[in-house]
Parts: sequence; C-alpha cells; structure tokens
Amino acid sequence: MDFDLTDEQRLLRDSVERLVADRYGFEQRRKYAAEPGGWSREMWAQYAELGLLGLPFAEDHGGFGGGAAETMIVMEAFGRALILEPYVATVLLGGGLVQAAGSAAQQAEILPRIAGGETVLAFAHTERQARYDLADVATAARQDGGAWRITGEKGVVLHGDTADTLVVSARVSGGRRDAAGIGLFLVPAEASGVTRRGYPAQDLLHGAEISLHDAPATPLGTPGEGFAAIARVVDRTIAALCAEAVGAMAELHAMTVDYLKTRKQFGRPIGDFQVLQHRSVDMFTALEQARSMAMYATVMADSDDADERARAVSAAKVQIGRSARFVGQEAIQLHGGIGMTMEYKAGHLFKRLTMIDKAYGDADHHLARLAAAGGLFSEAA
Amino acid sequence: MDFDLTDEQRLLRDSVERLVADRYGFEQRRKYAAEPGGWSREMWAQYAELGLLGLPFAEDHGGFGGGAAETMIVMEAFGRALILEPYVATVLLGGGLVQAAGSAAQQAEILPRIAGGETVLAFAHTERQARYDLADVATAARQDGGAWRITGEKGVVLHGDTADTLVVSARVSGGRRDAAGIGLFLVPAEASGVTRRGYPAQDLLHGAEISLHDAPATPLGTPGEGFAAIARVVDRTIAALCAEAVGAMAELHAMTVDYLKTRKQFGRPIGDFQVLQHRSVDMFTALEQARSMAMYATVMADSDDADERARAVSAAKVQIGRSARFVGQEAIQLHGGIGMTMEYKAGHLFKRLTMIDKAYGDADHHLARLAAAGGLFSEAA
Amino acid sequence: MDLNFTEEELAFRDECRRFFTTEIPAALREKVAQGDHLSKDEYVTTQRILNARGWAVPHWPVAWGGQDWTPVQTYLYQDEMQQANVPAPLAFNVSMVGPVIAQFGSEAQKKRFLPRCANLDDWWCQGFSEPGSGSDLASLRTTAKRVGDKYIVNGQKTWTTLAQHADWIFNLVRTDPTAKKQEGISFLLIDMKTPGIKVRPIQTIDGGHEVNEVFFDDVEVPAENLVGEENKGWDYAKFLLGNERTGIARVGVSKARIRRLKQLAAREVAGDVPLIEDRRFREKLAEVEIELKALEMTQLRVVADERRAVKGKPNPASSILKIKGSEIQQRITELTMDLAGPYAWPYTRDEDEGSNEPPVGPDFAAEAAPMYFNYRKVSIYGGSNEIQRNIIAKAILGF
Amino acid sequence: MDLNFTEEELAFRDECRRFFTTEIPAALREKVAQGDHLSKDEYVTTQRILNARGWAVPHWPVAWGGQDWTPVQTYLYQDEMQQANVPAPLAFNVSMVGPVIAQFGSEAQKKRFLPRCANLDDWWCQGFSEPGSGSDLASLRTTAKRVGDKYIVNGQKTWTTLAQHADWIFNLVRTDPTAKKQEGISFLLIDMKTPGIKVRPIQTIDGGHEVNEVFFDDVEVPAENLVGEENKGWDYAKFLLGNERTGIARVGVSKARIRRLKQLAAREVAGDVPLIEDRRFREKLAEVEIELKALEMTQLRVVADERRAVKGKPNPASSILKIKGSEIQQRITELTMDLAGPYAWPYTRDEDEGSNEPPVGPDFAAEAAPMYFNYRKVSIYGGSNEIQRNIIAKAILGF
Repeated sequence: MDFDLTDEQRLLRDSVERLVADRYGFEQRRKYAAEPGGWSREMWAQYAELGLLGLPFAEDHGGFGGGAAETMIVMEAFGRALILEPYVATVLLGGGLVQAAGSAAQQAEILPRIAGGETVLAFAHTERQARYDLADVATAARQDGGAWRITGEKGVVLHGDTADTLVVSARVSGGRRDAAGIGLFLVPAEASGVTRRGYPAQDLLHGAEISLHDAPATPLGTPGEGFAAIARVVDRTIAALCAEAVGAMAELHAMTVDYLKTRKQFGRPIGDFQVLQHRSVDMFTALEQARSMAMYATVMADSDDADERARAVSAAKVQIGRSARFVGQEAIQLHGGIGMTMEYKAGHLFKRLTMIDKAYGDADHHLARLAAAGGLFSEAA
Repeated sequence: MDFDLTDEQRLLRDSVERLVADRYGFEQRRKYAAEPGGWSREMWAQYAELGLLGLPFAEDHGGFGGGAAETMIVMEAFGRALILEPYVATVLLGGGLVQAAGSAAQQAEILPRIAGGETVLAFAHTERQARYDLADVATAARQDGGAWRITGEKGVVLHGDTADTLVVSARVSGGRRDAAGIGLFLVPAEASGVTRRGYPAQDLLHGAEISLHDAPATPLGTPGEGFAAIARVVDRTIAALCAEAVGAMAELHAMTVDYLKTRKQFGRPIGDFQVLQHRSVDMFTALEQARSMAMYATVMADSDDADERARAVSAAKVQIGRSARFVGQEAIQLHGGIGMTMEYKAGHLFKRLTMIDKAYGDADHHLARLAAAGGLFSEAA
Repeated sequence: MDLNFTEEELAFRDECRRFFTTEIPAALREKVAQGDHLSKDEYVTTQRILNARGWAVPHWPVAWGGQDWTPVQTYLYQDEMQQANVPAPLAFNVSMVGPVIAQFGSEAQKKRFLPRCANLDDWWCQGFSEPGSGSDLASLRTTAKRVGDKYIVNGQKTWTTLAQHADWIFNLVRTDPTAKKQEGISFLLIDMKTPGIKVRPIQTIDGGHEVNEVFFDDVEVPAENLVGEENKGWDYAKFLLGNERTGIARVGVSKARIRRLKQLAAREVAGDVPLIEDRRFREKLAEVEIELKALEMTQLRVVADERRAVKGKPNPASSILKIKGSEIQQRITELTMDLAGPYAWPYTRDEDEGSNEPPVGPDFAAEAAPMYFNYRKVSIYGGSNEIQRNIIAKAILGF
Repeated sequence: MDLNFTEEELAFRDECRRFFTTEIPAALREKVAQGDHLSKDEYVTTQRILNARGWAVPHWPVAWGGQDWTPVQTYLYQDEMQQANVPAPLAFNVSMVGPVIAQFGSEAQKKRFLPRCANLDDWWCQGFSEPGSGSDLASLRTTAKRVGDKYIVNGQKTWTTLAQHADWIFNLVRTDPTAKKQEGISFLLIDMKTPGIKVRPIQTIDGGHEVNEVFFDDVEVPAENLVGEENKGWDYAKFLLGNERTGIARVGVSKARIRRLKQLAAREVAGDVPLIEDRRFREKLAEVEIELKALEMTQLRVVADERRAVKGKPNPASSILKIKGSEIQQRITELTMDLAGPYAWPYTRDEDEGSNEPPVGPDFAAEAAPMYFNYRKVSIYGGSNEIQRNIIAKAILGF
C-alpha cells in the first residue's frame, strides 16, 4: 500500500497544476465561458499538447497509458479550477466507450484523433423517463438494408452542442428497461435526422437535447451488447467526477478558511469565533472523508468485477454527494452575501458541486443501489 | 385560539408541580425505585387524593372529566420528575380501554376503583413478532362453554409485573395481522394459566413477559371489535408520552444550561465557549419544536377522525423521537463524564427519553406510517 | 388552552382566503408558485389591490391605514396570503420605512410619504449594509455632512434589494464622524433621482438580479428628509429591525411550496413509478412536513404571546422562527431540485418571458436549481442564523 | 500511488488473521462480539497468549519486546485483531505507562516493570483525571510531598477505568504547589496495595462498573517510583497522550459490529419480513458502511503518512479519526438498539453469567440499550470531540 505518487504522476500533477494556475484564473475562465459552446479551443489544444487528451489511451493510440489514478490527478486539478472544456464528454465518456466497446479499427481511427484534440465527442444516453437508470433506453436502432438508423430522444447530453461525433445508445432488442439489447452507435452530429438544442447549464458547462429521427449510425462494437461497456465507463466517469468534486471542495474549503481569517467584523477576524472554527473543521472532515472515498473509487474503478466496482463507486458517489452538499452550503453560509455573487469563485464551486451530484445518479440513487446490492461489508472478513 | 391555561388547568399544573417538587426529588425517586415493582404506593395514594388517577374519567366514575390537555399538563410534570408509578399503564392504557371499549357496567365498576387508587392495570398487547404493528395479534381467545379462555405470549407489558388486572388483546377471528377480529379481555393477573416474568427496564420502570395458557377472560366490550379502541387509546397514550418527553427534555436542557454556566474549566465557565452556547441553542430549538408537536398531538388526540388523528400523532412521535435523541445525546456530551453516572439525574432523563422512542413505535416507524398516509399537508389549503 | 381558532377567527380566515384567491390575478400567483421573478408592475398591481381593500398596511397606526387587528388576525392574514401565493406588500415600504416614519417622522413627512408608501406609489429600498459591515451594521462609513439646509452624502451601500426599481432609499448615514459606532448615525430619506446616485447590479449565483450596490457621490439631500433627531438613527434602525418577526418564518409560503412539490412528485416518474411513491422521497417529504407543522405551532405560540408583549420589543423566540423557517424553506428548494434530477442541470431560465420554446425537461425544472441557489440567502440576510443563535443564547438562555 | 497491499503485507495480514482466529479462545471473542463485559481473567488470558507470540507490545522498543513493524503492519495487526473481536492488550499497560517507562524510566524501572507490564502480570490504571479537571487536565490538585526517600500523596482521582482490577496506578501529582499549571507536576508509579488508597466504584448509566474514584490519604510512595525528573511529569503525560492515535478510530471493531448487525437484521423480523429487507433500515446501514469505508481509507492515509512523521509528535489528522471513529461506533450502537425495537426496553443484563433463564426477546437485545448508553463515552473520553475540533482548527487550519 502506497499513497505516494510515482515520479511520473508527480510530473503530471505539477504540469496540470501549473497549466491551470497560469491559464485558468477565475477571470480567464469567464472569457472562456463566453466562447462558442462555453469553452476554450486554445486550452483544448494545450491539453492535447500536454498529453491529457490521450491520458487513458494506449500508447499505440497516441495515449499515455494512464489508469484511474492519473485521471484522478487531472480531474482534481480541473475541479479546483472549474475547467469548462469537454474533457469528461470527449476523453472519459466518448473515448472510454470507444476503448471499451469499439473494434480495433475504430479505436485506431478515433482515439488518436481524441488525443490530438481533433475531435470532440459526446455521449447521448440519458432519456427523460430514465432518470438515473442506465438501462432505461427507449431510443431504437433498426437496420435498413445494411445501414443502421436511430430514432429517439436523448437529453442532458454533456457538451452535446459542440461535439462533432455522438456516441448514442439505442435499443436493438428487449424491453425498455432491459440491460440486454442496448447497442452503442457512432452518429455524426451534423448527420441528417439529428436535431440539437444546445444550452448552457447551471455550472456553465454546456449540454444539449438531441432528437434523432432515422439518423444514420455506425455500430460501436457488437450491436445490442453495449451495456457492460456503458456501466464500466460510467462507473469510471463517476470516479473521475468524485475526484473533480474533491478538487472543488478543497478549493472551496481553502477559500472559506482564508475568508474567515481575513474578513473582519466587530473589530476582529470572524475566524476568531469558535463556532465558525468548528464549522470549518466539520467541513474539513467532510472533505477528507470525500477525498478518501474518491481514492477508493479510483482504485476500484479499474476492477473487472462489475458488482464490486459498482458498490465502491456508488458508495463514493453517496459520500461525495453528502460531503459536497454540506461543504457547499456551509461555505456559502460562512461567506455570507459575497458567496452568493457571480463575481466570486466560491458560488461557482458550490454550483458545480451541486451539479456533480446530479450527474449519473445522485446520493439517494446510489445509496439505494448500494443498499440493494448488500452494502460494503457484506462478506465475512 | 388560546394557548393560555384555564384557571382549573393552572390549578392542576400548580398542584402536580408542587407535589413532585416536594415528594419526587432525585434521591426520593431512588427510594421509590427500590420498592416492590419499582414504584411508591404512597405516591400512588397521593395521586389518587389529588384526583390524578381519575383525571380523564367522567365525574360519574369518580373522575375529573379532563381531556387530553389535562393529561398533557400532568405528563409534562411527571416527565420532569421521572415518575415511576404505573400511571400510563393504569390510567391511560387500562382505564382508557375500559372507557373506550367497556360496557357501562364495566366502566362503572372499574373506573372508580382506578380513580381511587385501588387497582393497577396493565395492557398486555405487544407480541414479539409484531414489533410496532398494533394489528399483529397471534394470541387467541376461544369460547369454552360460556367462558372465554386466552392462550398466547405477550411481551414488554408496562407494569405487567404489579398489575392486578390485565387488559389482554386476543384474536377472536381473522388472520394474524388483520385489524378485524381482535378482542379485548380482562384477565385477573393471578388467574390460573397466567405466568408472569417481571423485570426492571432501562428507565427503571417495570415490565413483564406474560404467558397465557387457557387463562380465564372476560370480554371488554364486544369480542372481536377491539381494534378501534386500541388504536384510539394508543394514539392518546402516544400524545401523553410526547408530553412526558417534553417535560424530560425541558429538565435535561435546563440542567445542561445550568451546568455550562457553573462548570469551570481553563479558569472560566465552559458556557463562555460560543460553540457550547450554540449547541445548547440548537437543543433549545429542538425542545421547542417538540413542545409544539406535543401540543398538536394533544389537540388532535381527542379527534374522532381516526386517520387525521393517526397522522398527527405519528408526526408528533417522529418529532419527539428526533428531538429527544438529539437533546439527550447533546446533553450527555456537554455534561461530559458526570452525565454518564447513575448518581446524576441527567443520565436518567436521557435513558427515559431513549425508551419513550421505543414505546408504541419509534420515529422511523411513525415516519413510514405518516408518509404512507400521505403526509400532513395533503389536502388543498 | 384551546388550540382551535374561534368562529370569528375562522370567518376572518375565510374572508382572507376568498379575497386573496379571487381578487389577486391567478396568473400572477401562479408565477409566485413557480418561483418566477415578478416584474415591478406585478408588485405594484398586487399592492394596490390590497391597499384598496385596506389590507396593505394592517399593522400601521389606524390613522394611517392600519387595521387594529389581533395578533391572530395578523397571523391569519399573512398565512393565507402566503398560502395563496400572493406576493406580500413590499417589506421595505410597509414593514420598514413606513412604521419608522409613522413612529418617528414629522407630521409633514407622514403626510408626504405614508399614503404613497402604502400604495406603492413610491418604491423604497434600504440603505443599511455596506461593503465590510455585514452583521456589524454599526460599523457603517457612509457620511452625511450638514451644509446649510442640506446634507451632502458620500459613500456606498450594498446588498440593496431591488434598488433598480426604487424611487426612494432610506439610508443610515454617519453624521458625527467623531462619535463611536452606534452613536453619530442618522436616518435619512433620499430621492433616488438625485444627481450623484449610481446603482450597480450584483448578479447572484442563481443568475438573477435582486441586489445592487448603490454609490453616493456628493449627493445633496434636503435637511427636511432627516427622520427624527440627528445622530439618533441607530434607535430607529433597531426599532425597524425589531418589527414584524413572526412573518419571517414564512410558514404559509412553505405550506404552498410543499403542496406544489407533492403535485409535481405525483407527476414526475422514474421508470414508470411516480416519485411520490418512492419510499425515500416520500419520507423525506414527510420529514419536512413535520418540521413545518412544528414550526407552525411554534409560530402560533409566539403569536399568542404577542398579546402580552411590549410593543417594539421583539420576542427572542422569533429567532427560532427565523432559524427553522429558513432551514425549512431551503430544504424544500433542495427537495424540488432533487425531484428535477438530471434536469436540474440545464440553465434555461427564461428571463424575458417572450420565448415560446417548450421547456427542457419537466416544466418546473428550470427554476429548481436557481431557487435552491437563491434560497441560500434566507439563512444569511435579516440577521444570519449565527446571529439568531447568539440572540437566543443571550436573551433566552441567559449566557 | 497504489492503494493495494503488497504481497508481503497480505501475507502478514493472513498470519495475523490466522493467529487471532485460532489461538484466542472463540468463546471469549464471542463475548466481545456481543458487547459483554470481560472478566479480569479473560483480559489476562488473551494478553498472555499475545505476549507469548511476541505480539502484546509490538510498538515498544525491540529491546523490550517490540517488533519494529512498518506502520502498515501495525495497522494490519490492529485491524485484524479488532475484526476478530480479540480484546486489545490493556491500553494502560501497553500504550500508556509502558512506553513512558521505556522512554523516560530508569534502567531499574524498565527491568522491574516492563516485562510484567507486557505480560499483564501487573494491571495498571491511569491516575490523570480529577473531579473538576475534565479537559483541563493541568488543573490537577493531587499533591505529592517529598519527605526523605518517600512521597506522601494526598488527593483524589476520578474516571479511573478498571481500577478495581489494578495492581498499580500511574499518577500525575503536583510536587511543586507554587508552580503554575503545567509546571510542578510529576509522574509517579504507585502500588495499589499501599495503605491509604481507597477505590470507590462509579456506576454508569448502562448499569456497568468500568470507572472508579480513587482516593489517596497520606499514601507513602518510595521516591524510586518517580519516573524521570521531578516536575517534568507534564512532558511525559503529553508524550503518553500523543502515542497510538490511529487505533483510536477502531475501524476493525466497527467492521465486526456492522457484520454482526447485518446478521442480526437478517434474523429479526417485523411481521414476517426480516428487517434487513426493510428499505429504510438497509439504507441506514449502508450509510454507516460508507462512513466507515471512508474512515478506513482516511486511516490508511494517516498510516501512510506515519513513515514521514516525527516520532512522538501526533498527526493532527488523527483527530479526524477520533471524531469520525467515535461517531460511527455510536451510530452502530444506535442502529443495534433500533433493531431491538420494543425489546431494547427490558433491563435483563446478566452480570453474573450464572443464570440459565432464556433471554427476554431477541438474544442480542439485553445488551443493545446498555451499549448505546455506554458508548456515549467514546466522544467524551480521550480528549472530547470538542477538544479534537480545537486541535484541528489550530494545528491544521491555522486558526
């Protein structure tokens, strides 16, 4: 057991931290948010140059061969800086699905282009009635001659507005909530039959509602056997979101402690009040517990035991959701009015943390999933 | 709307408070606890003299004609003093059931004897498998010639060890968890076929496990139609227990605040620490919210609308359970070691509060009951 | 002890309910129910309907339009107004500056300001908070220097709610720079159209624009706009802040919101099951309902005590109302956001009403997260919950 | 970064597990699992088995029986011991007085006391707390006056755990009455059989007898029983209190308790449904499991940091372990009591084991409430959770 970073990991961390420190200040971020789709092409090129866009891919595919730990390092730094670029959508979700489900040829074609920053992907999966149920897919894929066509409605597609390629889940067979029979398909975003309604989200990331009407599609892997890949990639993505949340919480906690030490009222720093000290201690405890669970999810995210992996990831998502809500609410409360203004970073961290809870299942959803699976300490010691 | 006490109610409150202040100090209570069955016959006689034992009964039956509000006043004072006598078992449960289900003749015979302090009753109802489900009754009553005989196992019977008369619920017809078909019966505690195993409880009240084997029984009201009376009387008893809990919480909170003001550490009263002040404020808020709900349950306890009554009582029991747990735990924590000793009243208040949660359904049970019934604000305004 | 309302009280309640639900436009009340922001016109419309009925300023002196109601009547009026989603008369007018002018103002000020104040002919805003003052209000630095028959005001106010609509501002200013803290402060009424006043919007994290900074640069204010005596402004501010503490719990608002949340949860499905049938969600709802019912009873107890209360001296128990009331309001916004699920994420709030695009996701979802973000304020403003705990510790528990 | 244990670490863990589950009597471990109190003999038996294996005092200097393990090995040893429900070696001996004697004692003291300490031939208790001292330990008043080659000790200690079993007590005493607070305190070893010592039991609300008052009335103590220098006792006490902070989380104990609770919940029914299938109960359990897993990871992080830590200087992060560890332990007792339901109420704890009456209600129920009551102590003793928060605020957050 070793919590130390390897030399390579330390290098990775240092370079990502330096990049966001230099190029992703709060004011700079405001400018990036105003660009089309709400993110910076220039930063995207920077990530490519640093190798971040190919981080989890094999070296053959222009990647870095990194695992969940490397992703954690990057996502934590991204969380502190509130990065807006489509990293999760393209690298973790899109790239992850190509890795997990695509043919060798598809991988060889697409992954290098992701790593090079030449393509932006989005995962069009969630449907309105599904809420957080990954297997609830009504969108249908049918074969028309040799070609596949997809019809259905996808929602809250992360960066679905600026992606050039959509990875779309669609049902090839089975009932609406069956895990079996779900296929993954590649659909060019500009293809006929694809209608996108893009929007900014609460956290300034972007999303889209996407209608598909007989849209032409290429199967990613074997049609109808996509669910295992979806489950695996979503679990990994959740672990990455946990790391992002830890970064955001750490930044928010540090800002709060700093504010308490510098903000004066009644002639002294408000941090002199024991009540506020203890409350920031409770925030710290919540943060450290969250950090521990993000590490746990990271270790387990690469597990091939789908049940064990899912339980660990659910547990982490619950902890992150609870800690983030607590840390976020307390941070705003301890800041007072200033924490509620758009001009100050704390409120933005709070909003992103709030929205991470809503991504791929909130704390209640994952608590139910974990409890139904028998909890964490089920086996004999 | 008027929260003021009537002159009569004020008189009642003053006399009960005076009685317990004079006769029910913590040291006196210790002596009473050492008497047979863990309670004082002398105090019992005092209650009778003051009219407390007939409080809810009609004047014709030697009573006072009091309602739920009068019971609340008495129970709150009893809660502060941690009264040990079988008031709930005899007056509220036993007497309440005779009132609610008994024939005119039975009422005329039994109620005056309760009011006079001549008899002690207990309600033998709970069965092990039933947990908190009032309708889960396996104990069976059958007619043998003209006489009724009861066979079954009853548990956690409050004051079942010293009662002379048991009110026993037993099934006349229907399935084990049907509300229909449950009858109420009077069984002399010393009758053949009755075996009692008495014990003290965590809160120094007493209880018994009772086995009935063809025990001779007299129907209280119409056999098989007892459930409505049970539900009504248990709801009223819960409202009374809520008031008792408010008394105990108020006493515990006052002791804690007093301790914080007098206990010195690091050269000053520990109550100077803002953290401890705020925590005692949160206890106070929990107490006052509990007091409000005890009043609400009191008002609703006399309602003939069984559904409305049950929802109000469940809501109050949840609030009391949550407040009592919070106030109790915080009181012990803020007291430190002294709060954990048998020689100090705080720990006893904490224990009684803990056990009130376990009587007739804990907070989780009543939350589920309330939620299943549609909550409190279901109708249009 | 009788916790039921009297026949007269019930009749009054019904009268309130009837009036609010028939006389105030339904579309406007529906906007309130949904958590939409109201336009200035909508506030004005509502308050004038209430004022025409004599119900805009019931707690004012009868001579100036008050109603001489019992505390229970005032409670019922507020509760019914809130439950019917009627926007309350503008607090800055009716609960803040109005009572101060009525109590401490000159006859000329009363005549000039009070009727317009009640009818929302003048929209008032509050110039108390300053950058750096926070809960330590008395540390304010905005100055007013007496020159002839004028005051020259310089400084900055902040968190000024709806200053963008305001015709007038009531301002705490430092008139004696040598005096310490609470002393040397005066209460000044300032026309927002006076040259030298600049209003700068503060955008909040929900995307809304409720609060502002207000800058005063050599603003000339006629001396006749001083309320009461010079350097006694702190007393008037305390009087103002001590008024009207029971409405603060906003029990009626929360009741309306819970009922709406239940309707939404009956509609919104996960898989094929309405969320209202999800046990955990239902129990979370029931938990808030219990807290709210308890708070309603606590509020009624405070109302009942008001008969015995000293006028203008706030009941410290009202701090409980503030703490629990804000927690419950926040919790309801949280549950609403949880109900919206993944659709809490898109930011599709429609500020200019003109759009006819269908909503993204469920129709309530667009407001769910913004309202959650916005409602963090209710435990901060009006004396933060930490300040309320200090009040209870000192005034009730005797620390 | 590799959060998996190495092959060597796993082998060591298995060795621990095998030893604890085969060499320590199962009946004794079952008593621990049930929360029963152990007899003095049972503690002694266990510790001697461990000591025979060289595992009673692994963290002591190797010369006195220590093992020179890595922090990870120490962690695994503790965790496996706790999970196997093995009672830990008596903390007063192995974690408190032993390390102090080994570090600061004379050679004669080491030879005389350490082997007997490790083997539990002498049972030690701790004479630190006094009535009125609480968290302000340095305010102690028990005096030791040097007369010739003896100290005459007068005063009173309290909360003295298991003093009823003790052969020796290590006592903080005031040797310089003129010095201020922390100064003038000495660390004295006292034979409990010395005339003038009286032990009075304190009964706690769970009905148990774990703690005592200890009175000293002109107790004569040989001067050779002074540890280190006179008036330097506070340093030794700080050293003692700073030792052994990771075991404080008691993660292994909580793991064992959660597994047992799940087994019980699978047996206990409401109606005809096992409580483990009640969604609310199951989710409450899962919530504690998550907290516990997080704490386990936090503990491993602290363990990993220990390699870099300065010896004897406690990691302030261990305060998190104390706070969360105690909260989790308490929460598990709460859930166990909730599981017992109405049968948490009877007090039928069997102190003298002799009885053959069947249990009242479920067999675990008799201990459920007493354990809940008893475990309130874990957030009070060893530096209350309030003190731990002060430590974090100061040492980590820099307030």
